[in-house]
Parts: sequence; structure tokens; C-alpha cells
Amino acid sequence: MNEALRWALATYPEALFYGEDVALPGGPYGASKGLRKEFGPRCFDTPISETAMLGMGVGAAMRGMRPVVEIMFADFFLVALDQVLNQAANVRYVSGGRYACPLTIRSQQASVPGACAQHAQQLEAVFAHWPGLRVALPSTPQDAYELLRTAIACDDPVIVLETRALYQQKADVVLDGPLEPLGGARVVRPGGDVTVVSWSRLVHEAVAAADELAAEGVEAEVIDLRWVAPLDLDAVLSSLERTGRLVVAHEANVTGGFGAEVAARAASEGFWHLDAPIARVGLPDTRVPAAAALNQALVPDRRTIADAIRRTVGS
Amino acid sequence: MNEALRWALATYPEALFYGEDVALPGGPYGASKGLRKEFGPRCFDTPISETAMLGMGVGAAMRGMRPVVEIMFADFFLVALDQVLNQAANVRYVSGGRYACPLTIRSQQASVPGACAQHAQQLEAVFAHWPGLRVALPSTPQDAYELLRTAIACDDPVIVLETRALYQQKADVVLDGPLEPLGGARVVRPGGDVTVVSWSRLVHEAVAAADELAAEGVEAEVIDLRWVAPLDLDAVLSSLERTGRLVVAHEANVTGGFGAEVAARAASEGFWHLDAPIARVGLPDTRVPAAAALNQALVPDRRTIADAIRRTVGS
Amino acid sequence: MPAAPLDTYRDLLVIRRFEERLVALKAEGLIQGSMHLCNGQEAIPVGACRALEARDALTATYRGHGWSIARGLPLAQLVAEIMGRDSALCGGRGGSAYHSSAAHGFLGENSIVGAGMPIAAGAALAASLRGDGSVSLCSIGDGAMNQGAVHETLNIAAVMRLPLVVVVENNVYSELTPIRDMIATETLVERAAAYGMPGTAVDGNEADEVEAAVAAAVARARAGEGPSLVEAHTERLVGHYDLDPQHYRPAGEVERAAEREPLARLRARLDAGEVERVEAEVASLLDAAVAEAQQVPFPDPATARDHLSA
Amino acid sequence: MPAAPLDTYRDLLVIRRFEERLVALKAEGLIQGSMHLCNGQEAIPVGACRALEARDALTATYRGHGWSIARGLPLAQLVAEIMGRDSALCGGRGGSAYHSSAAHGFLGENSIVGAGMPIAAGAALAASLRGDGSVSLCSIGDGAMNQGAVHETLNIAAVMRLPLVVVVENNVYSELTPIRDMIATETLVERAAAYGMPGTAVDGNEADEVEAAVAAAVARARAGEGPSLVEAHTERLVGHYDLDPQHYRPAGEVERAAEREPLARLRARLDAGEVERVEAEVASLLDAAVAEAQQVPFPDPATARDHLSA
Ligand SMILES: Cc1ncc(C[n+]2csc(CCOP(=O)(O)OP(=O)(O)O)c2C)c(N)n1
Ligand SMILES: Cc1ncc(C[n+]2csc(CCOP(=O)(O)OP(=O)(O)O)c2C)c(N)n1
Ligand SMILES: [Mg+2]
Ligand SMILES: [Mg+2]
Repeated sequence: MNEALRWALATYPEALFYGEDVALPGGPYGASKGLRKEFGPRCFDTPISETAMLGMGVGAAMRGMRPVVEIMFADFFLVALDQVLNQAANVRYVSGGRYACPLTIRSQQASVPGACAQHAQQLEAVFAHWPGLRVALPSTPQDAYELLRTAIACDDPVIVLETRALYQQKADVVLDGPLEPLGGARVVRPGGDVTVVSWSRLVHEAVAAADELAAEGVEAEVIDLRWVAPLDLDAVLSSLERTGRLVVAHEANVTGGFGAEVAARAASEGFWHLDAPIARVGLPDTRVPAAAALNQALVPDRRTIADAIRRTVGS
Repeated sequence: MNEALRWALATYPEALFYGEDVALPGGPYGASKGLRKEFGPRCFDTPISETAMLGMGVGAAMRGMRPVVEIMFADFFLVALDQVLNQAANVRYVSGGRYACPLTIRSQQASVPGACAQHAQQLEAVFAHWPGLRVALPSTPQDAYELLRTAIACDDPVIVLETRALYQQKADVVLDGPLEPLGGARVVRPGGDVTVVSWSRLVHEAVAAADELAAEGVEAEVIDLRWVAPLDLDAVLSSLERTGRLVVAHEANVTGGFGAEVAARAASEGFWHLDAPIARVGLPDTRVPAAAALNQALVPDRRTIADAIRRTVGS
Repeated sequence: MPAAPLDTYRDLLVIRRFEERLVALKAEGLIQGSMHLCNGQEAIPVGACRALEARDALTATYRGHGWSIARGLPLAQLVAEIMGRDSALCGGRGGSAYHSSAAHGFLGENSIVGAGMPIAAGAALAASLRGDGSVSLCSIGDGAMNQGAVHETLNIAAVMRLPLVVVVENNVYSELTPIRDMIATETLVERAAAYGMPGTAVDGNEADEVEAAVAAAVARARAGEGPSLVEAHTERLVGHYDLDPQHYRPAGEVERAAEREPLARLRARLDAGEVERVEAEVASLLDAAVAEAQQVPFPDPATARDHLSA
Repeated sequence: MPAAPLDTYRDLLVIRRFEERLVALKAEGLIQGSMHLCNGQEAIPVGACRALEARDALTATYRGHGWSIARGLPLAQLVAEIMGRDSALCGGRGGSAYHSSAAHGFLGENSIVGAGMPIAAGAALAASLRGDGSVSLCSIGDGAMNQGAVHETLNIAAVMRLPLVVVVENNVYSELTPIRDMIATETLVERAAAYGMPGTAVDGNEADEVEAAVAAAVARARAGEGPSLVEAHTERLVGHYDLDPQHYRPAGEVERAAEREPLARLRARLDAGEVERVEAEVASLLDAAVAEAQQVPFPDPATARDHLSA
């Protein structure tokens, strides 16, 4: 992440990066260490004022800058969604293309045992519902680097929602590849019996579930969506055409999650491919309890995905 | 609406009603005229401070009051969603039932030609995605009265999203019926060929489309969902069982709208009933332009619903 | 440097008559949707915009026609935009309450109370990082001062010493509710000190007074000394929106305001003949603008989905 | 009425040792997730809660253990809650950062910065409408003062004269960033005047001083005269959260703070033997609490979906 930010600040003289505790202290998890020293006032700390932070991103972007704003946790967006949904998303469309808003917002989503219900939510369904926004959810450190670079290079508002799990993966990241175009899912595990569409942390759980099911003779194809806006529907449909069965798995709660959109698309554009009911995996529709004993009973994982695959393949 | 508020303030000594311009001026559209005189300090005007308004609703509700807060337009929620999604929705669950939050929030949604993109959005998909919230969308003046009463009587947070179109309907409202239980869709037009699920303003458009199609020999059953949380899935499935075809129509833009959830449910629980791809009708995925010439080309209506029905029945 | 009174009168009058034309056009069915008119408040945008340069940025609210005009947006295009035509401003997509003009550094009106201020601060941030000496002016209403976005922005602008000038148009009301019932201080300028920035209150019905206060704030901002707040007191001569029946206004209030309003006040100091000449001049200016606007085509519905993304 | 110094010492010590126990329990793997400890800030909750009655309402932040203890929540249940056990507070659902206690008028901690303040004002609104004479106390951090929710609430509370007492715990930092770099005034108490409410700054390391200021604010609130703001200056002796390496703190800062912290300061005025006795007393109190907490069962996973709605 640090490297993508360094790349952006070095590549674009109009780029800037700011957020709470990101500059002098180098980020709550050290993700932006050294940037302040290297780029001076283009990397700075802000007060705890998310609305002002995001709105200033909109205004600076309209005036030709390329701001990257950090919202420490996705849950904190909720104090300031106006500036994203009512402001950033409208700039280009309402001005008829006379203004642009090349604003990138990076944030983190996660639900870990012991953390409270206010540090546990997934917002991709909201952002994906809002025309004018692009939304990336990297599942690997390499993708975190690539998707953030692509986001920053984009001349429209892009939201990059990382998962806390990324910070636990150790991996060498290739830094000198070409800039990727925006959008595009990836088949991370091929298979012919059932399509499992997922993103962010649950991609790894889906792969683990698929590996488990391979032992039972079921080959699941796992697709990492990577972007929920734009949605790479072709990738989903072309897999579905081969498998006839669909499971969608995400960390957000089921009802109204972005899995509903994937399922709805499959049930219209992919209807004739479908041989079985679509299954969705996600947090049950409850709040998130701090207690590990409760939390672990709710948060979706390889077991819940494997069960859903079995149900889907069995029907 | 006025009558439901009067009923609430008269029935519950712990009820209160407040918002911007609602008390002394009687509401921007006169919806709360006379309440201040009748109920004194339990009906009051607030500064333009939606976060404080909603948060005070949460706190007052936790301390035994039964607040009804008006958010003038649903678009304005976006400056203050934290108090709804991170606060009100958590009260009962996180306290393990030791605290309750009997808070009702009424607001209005609409997209009318000439109005701007910041007064045009539908938020039901967001609220329906958040566990802990109930969401009503009345389509008639009678339902506006009933659903608001039911909402206020509920001991949990309920959001009532009216449509501007309601204020244009003249109708006698029966005031002395029994209090309705919370939830429940209604078949507003029976038919055996295709199920059209809708809510709010588009219910009327769906009925008009159905009437038009009757002339073509197609009988559409129109369901007014009335509540998107809880979703009355039984009503949808039992109609679908008979028709085998589903159209979902709402005013919000298609991608990530609550129509996706209805479609996703149909494609899992109702899969074996389905004889044709599910069709969704909504605003295309764009922002909302003020110009009538553009606005009218986008906003869904009886024509777009009729077209979707024809596609669905034809396939 | 204050303008000649007659020039000020003309500038004010263009806005007043513009708003009146809109009401007439709407009555003819040529405009759809609500409009938030600024009759009585014209001296604020006129005075403030005189203190700005072309390179500066501006944001306003839904009550922004006066700002658009004072900032020099072409009248015909503005009328066309408000009529929902394919104007050079936003192609009809912004309309009365949410248009902008990239060609004039006008980042736009805003229909979310208070939301324009962080955007204005963003323009100031851009200026400060580039060191280009431009400033950003943000007009908002009295009621907007109670919105969280405004607070957050005033603080961050002060601490970052951003070149931001905030003009609070205190027109007594926030929609239908008097601001004095919604704050515990007398006025709003008291708040500037809490953010560590200078605050000045001016008579918002005197363009020269507004200009002087804003010019001082602009000079301070350009010098890198940070933001300032100017509270301009004025009164609406009309409703919150064009069809507002104004039941909430006490009897006689509008009449008393009419004696203090900027045009009436200035007229007393001018030669009646000159006033009449300017009146005629403005009328023909607006005739021409409206005629030209009506030549602007309506946007093609086939383009309704364009410009969602690059 | 100030308490005997030894009693104050004991009350402070319970909180300090409680926090230290938590660190030890976490090291043993008995607590999951981050904790925001209040070591060094204990005199604020201790002093403030002495000015409250049982009928009053209280809200705090994620840094709320001290408030929970000072408010009289049972220590064993608090430990159990933080351990994720089925405590009498929230059954483990709130945890360290977001628990409440309906039995103590404790509306809860809050993990969204500033969000507790409108909720506290809602409790004050309930009190004011019922005329029951109760007040609502809201503790928040220095950094939270820059959040929109806080601004909106301070204004509305002032204009409605709500019985609200706001205690700002200025502990020098907001997470990893010094508050002095995030505001353009010296301190935060300056803001009270902008809302038309009284503001007082106190030494937050002196429980008696805190108590006196809060008692005055409570008296004013009970008398229907409206809200007040108390800024209590203090210092964190530990990190923002339990595992915070505190790289951002200048060398010597924590050491200097240790000389000024409330326990050290008070200890100098007490008899060493008594101090030792209290230390032992508190240790056994906490031994018992932890032992009792460990008897509280974990919540049954089958109940994880309960209590979503009535
Ligand atoms: C966040 C938000 N809340 C409420 C509204 C509805 N609203 C529109 S204008 C207005 C009054 C604003 O008053 P003021 O700031 O004094 O500006 P004025 O209209 O007097 O110019 C209100 C409440 C809104 N547009 N946005
Ligand atoms: C709206 C929001 N933004 C950011 C955060 C992340 N965060 C948690 S604590 C904190 C610092 C708060 O500082 P202060 O108010 O001084 O309280 P302290 O931690 O010093 O007690 C921040 C930024 C949050 N929880 N909520
Ligand atoms: Mg006003
Ligand atoms: Mg602090």
C-alpha cells in the first residue's frame, strides 16, 4: 500500500495523500511511513473530520489535484457519506463532463473477534449502488498495490476497500509491472462443477472450501471479483455457462449485500445457464458482537462456503 | 401523515416529534400543522443538524421516549447515516436487549423534473441492508397513515420513506382502524401470468402497466411490498408459484437496488418456480439530471414496466 | 476599490430583474422545479465577487443565481440551464439549484446544506499546495452554520491556514425558521474566534461594505495567513423558494425589509433619470438573454447517460 | 463536597490497577481485540461521577473503562464483558470499546468518534421533556471536538437549554496526533462561548477540581439553565491502544507525565502505610473480580442472533 502511494506521489505532481495519523506518525499500521519525509506537504495529517477530509478531496480534485484520502475504517464513512454519494459521485455527470473528480478513497474493512459492532461493517454494497463511483476490493497484497494504482490513475472517484487480512499476508509484491486497466475479475481456481464468486478476504476462504470439496470430487471454480463497480459480469457468466451452479460469498451480511446483485444478474442474464438455485453466503442478518464465542458463530468462512457449495451441487 | 403524528402524540405520552421547520411553521408542506399548538414542547423545530437530530432520537429513545424524527428529504440522511446505521441499529443487539431504541424516522423520497441530483435519491436499499432496522415505503395515503402508526408503535428503529407522489393523491383516510402488525406485502392487482413486485410510487405505475397489458391478454399480478425490511418473501413466492415469472420495479437505480435482493431470493428460494429470466426495472445506473428532457428519459414508469413484462412473458 | 454607485445599482438590478424574469418564465410553464431566489440579498454576491480575480474559486448554495451572475456567467446560458436546456454550463443537468461553470472557477451551487464548504476548502487546499496565490470563496446561509460539515471545515481551514474566505449570508431565516431561535448567540460571527480565525460582520445590503470586508479577507488569504469569516446581514424579500406562501413571516416584515433593501437604498442616492436609464438597459439585456436562451436546444434524451465516467 | 484524599486515591487506584490487569489478562490470551486504556486519566471519571446521581445519564468513548468503574458498574461483570463472556452488562456483545449498562444509566461507550454526544443530548432531551431533573453527562476526547456531530450537538443543546454536561478529556493526543496541531486555538474550551454556553478548564489530574467544575455544571443543568463544557487537561501514560508502540511520543514525555499523574501526585500527600494498605485492598478487590469474571460463562453461540429486534 505504501508502495502504491509512493508510486502515485512520485508519478503525479498533482497527487496528494492525507488522512488521520498518516503523515507524521506514518499511519496507524505504518502503511504510510516515510511518505511525509519524501513528499512534504503533499502528505499530511488531518483532524478527525471525515466530512471535511472527503469534501476537500472533492474540491481539490475539481481544481486539478489527484487526492488520495484515507478513511481509517470503512465504518467511519457513515459520518461523511454525503461527500462521497451526493458530491463526488455527481461532479462529472452533473457538470456534463466539464468538471472531473479524480479522487481516490482508501479504507479498510474487517470484522475481527473482540472488535465492536462499529468496526465490523462492509460498505461495498452501498458504494456499488451509487452511480458514478468505482469500487475495488483487493484480496492479495499484489492486488492491493495494483488496484490502488489503477484507482489513483482513474479520473473519476474510486473507493478502494482493503481488508485487514491483507496486512497479515506476507508476500513479495512486484512493483514495476504495467498499470492495470480498471475493472476485471480473475479466476483464482478453475473448476467445472460450480462457480463461487467472492471478493476480499473471503476469496481465500472460498479457495480453501474448494480445495476441501475437491476431496469430495467436486471441482469449484473460484472467481475473485476484485471490482464490484464495474462488475465483470462476463467473467461470472462465462463460468456459469460451464458450471450451471452459482454460489456468491462475501463478508457483509446477506440481505442487500452485493451478492444480491450478482445473483440478480445471474438470474436474468444468466438464467438459462442455471441448473440449481443460487446460494449466497455472508454474515447472517445481525449486528456484529464483540465476544469471540458469538462472533465466530456468525462470520462466514470456509465451512459456510463449503456447505453452500454442497447444497448447490446436491440440488 | 399529520393524523398519524397526532395519533402518536395523543396515544403515547412519551412520544415526541421534531425536525426542521415542522413545529412553528407546521412543516415545509404543512404536514405537521397544528401539532405544536396541541402538544407543546413535544413537537419542536431543530437547527439544520441531522446528525444531532438523529442522535438525540437514539438517546431519547434509550431513555424511554418514543421519538419521531423528520428528515426532510432522504438525500439528507447522507450527512448523518452514522446515527442510524452505527448507533440506532446497534442499541438493542449490542446491549443484549437491555436497551431499546423505539425511534421512528420519517422522510420523503422523490425525483421530479427540475429538481437536482441531490434531491432525487432512494435510500431503501441501504437501510434494508442494515440489520436492526425496519423500513416501510407506503404507496397510498391510507398506508402512509397505517405504516407510520405501526412504525411508531414498534419498539425498534423504523424508517418510513414516503414518496412525494403521496402528497398529490387526494383520498379519504380511515383513521379509526386497528393498529396493523409490522410487515406484510399486499396484492394490489391479481393476475396469473407474471408477478410484478414493486413499492412506493412505482406501484401505481405497475398497476397502470398491468392494465395496459390486460388489453394484450397478459394478466400481471402486482404486489405492493410496503415493507422492504422485513421482506414478505412468502407473498412474493406464493405469487411466483402461480405465475412462474417475475418483474421487480423500483424508482432507485437498478444496480444494487433492493430489487436485486428480491430477485436473489426468488433465484434461491423460488428457483424451481421460475420459468423465465427475472427482469428488473429501475433508474438506469446514472445520476439524476435536472433537465426534464433528460430526467424523463431515465425515470422508470409504466412504459418501462410494461416493456419488462412483455420481455418476461415473451421469453 | 468601490465601484461607482450607478454601476453597483446596475449590477444589483441585473440580479433582481433576473430573478423576477425566472418567476415569469416559470408562470409560463418554461421552467420546472423549485427555485430559491435571492431578491434582497444581491449586494452580497455583487460586493464579494468584486474582490475576486478570475483565477479564484467560488462555491455557493442553491440560492446561487446572484453569485453566478456576479461571477460573470453568461446570462443567456444561465437562463437556459435553469430552463433545462443544453446550456454551456451543465447542459441542463444542474438546473437552478446545482449548476456550476468550470470556465468561471465556479465549483457550483450545492443543494445539501453546508456541503459546499469542504469543497471550497479543497479548492483552497489545491491553491495552497500549488502556491498559485488563488483563493477560494464560499457562500453559505446562516442555517448552514449549524451543520457539521461547516464546523469541520472551518477548523481544518484555520489549522492549515488555507486561503479560504467564508461569506455567511445571514438572511434572518433558515427555510421557514428564524436563525435567532436556532443559535444561543446573537449572531454567527462569534464563532470565528473559536476556530482561531478573524470574523467580521457587515451590512449585507451595502455592496461596498461587503466588498471591503471580503477584499480584506482575500488579501489575508493570498498572503498565506489563512481563512476568514464574513457575516453579511440581509433579508429575503421573497420566500425560501419561489412558491413559498411565507405564512411564517410576521405582518409588516417584508414591507420593512423593502425599505432597507439594497436597491431601494441606493436608488435614494442616485439620479432618477439615470435609474430609469439603467432599468431600461437591464430590461433589454434580459430580453436578449431570455431570447438567446430560448434558442438553446433541449438536451438530447439519448445523451442522458453520458458523462457518468471518463 | 470533596472526598477524603485516601478515598480518592483508592478510587483512582482501582481504575489504574484494573487497566493493568486487563493487559495481563490479554497477555495470557484471555482477552481478544484492542483496548483503549485510560491510565493517567482516572481523576476525570472519578471526579465527574461524584457529581452525578443515580438517575443521571452517562455516555463515554471506547476509552471508557474508567467511567464504567467510576459509575459503579460491578468490576467482575466489566471484566467478564471485556473477556467476551456473557456478562450482566451486554452479554459480551459490547466488549471493551462499546459496552453499556442500563442498570447504571450508562448509555454506553462509543467507538465512533463524537457519536456519543448527540446520544447524550437525547438523554438530556428526555430529561427536559419529562422535567425529571436528571442530567446527562458526556465524556469525549479532545480530537472528537473536530467532528461535526459534536458541533451540531453543542449548538442544539445550548439553544434548547438541555441539561447536558460535556467533559472534554484533553489528553494531548488524538490517536497518534497531537491536538495542538489540529486546532488553531490554544485549547478547546474557547469553543464554549461560540455556542453561548459556559466553559471551564480544569486540571484533569485533580479529582477534586474536576468534581467541583462538573458539580457546578450539573447544578446549572438541573436548574434548567442549559449545558456547560468542562475541558479537563490530562495525559495518557500509555498508548492510544494497548499495543501502541508510541513511536510518535517525544523522548521523556511519558516520564514527565508520570510525575504529574494523579496517583503519584496524591501519593505524595498521603501516608505511605495507608497507601500500601489501599494498594493491597485494591489488589484483592481485583483478584476477586477477575476470579468471579472467570466464572461467568461464555455466551452460547446459539444465541448469536438474539436481540436483533423486540
Ligand atoms: C443537509 C440538509 N438538510 C436540510 C436541507 C433542506 N434545506 C434546504 S435549504 C434549508 C435552509 C437553509 O438555510 P440557510 O442556510 O439560512 O440558507 P438560506 O436558504 O436562507 O439561503 C434547508 C433546511 C438540505 N438541503 N440539506
Ligand atoms: C468517526 C471516526 N473517525 C476516526 C476514528 C478512529 N479513531 C479512533 S480513536 C481516535 C482518536 C480520538 O482522539 P480523542 O478524541 O482525543 O480521544 P482519545 O483517544 O485521546 O481518548 C480516532 C481518530 C473513529 N473511531 N471514528
Ligand atoms: Mg438563511
Ligand atoms: Mg485525546
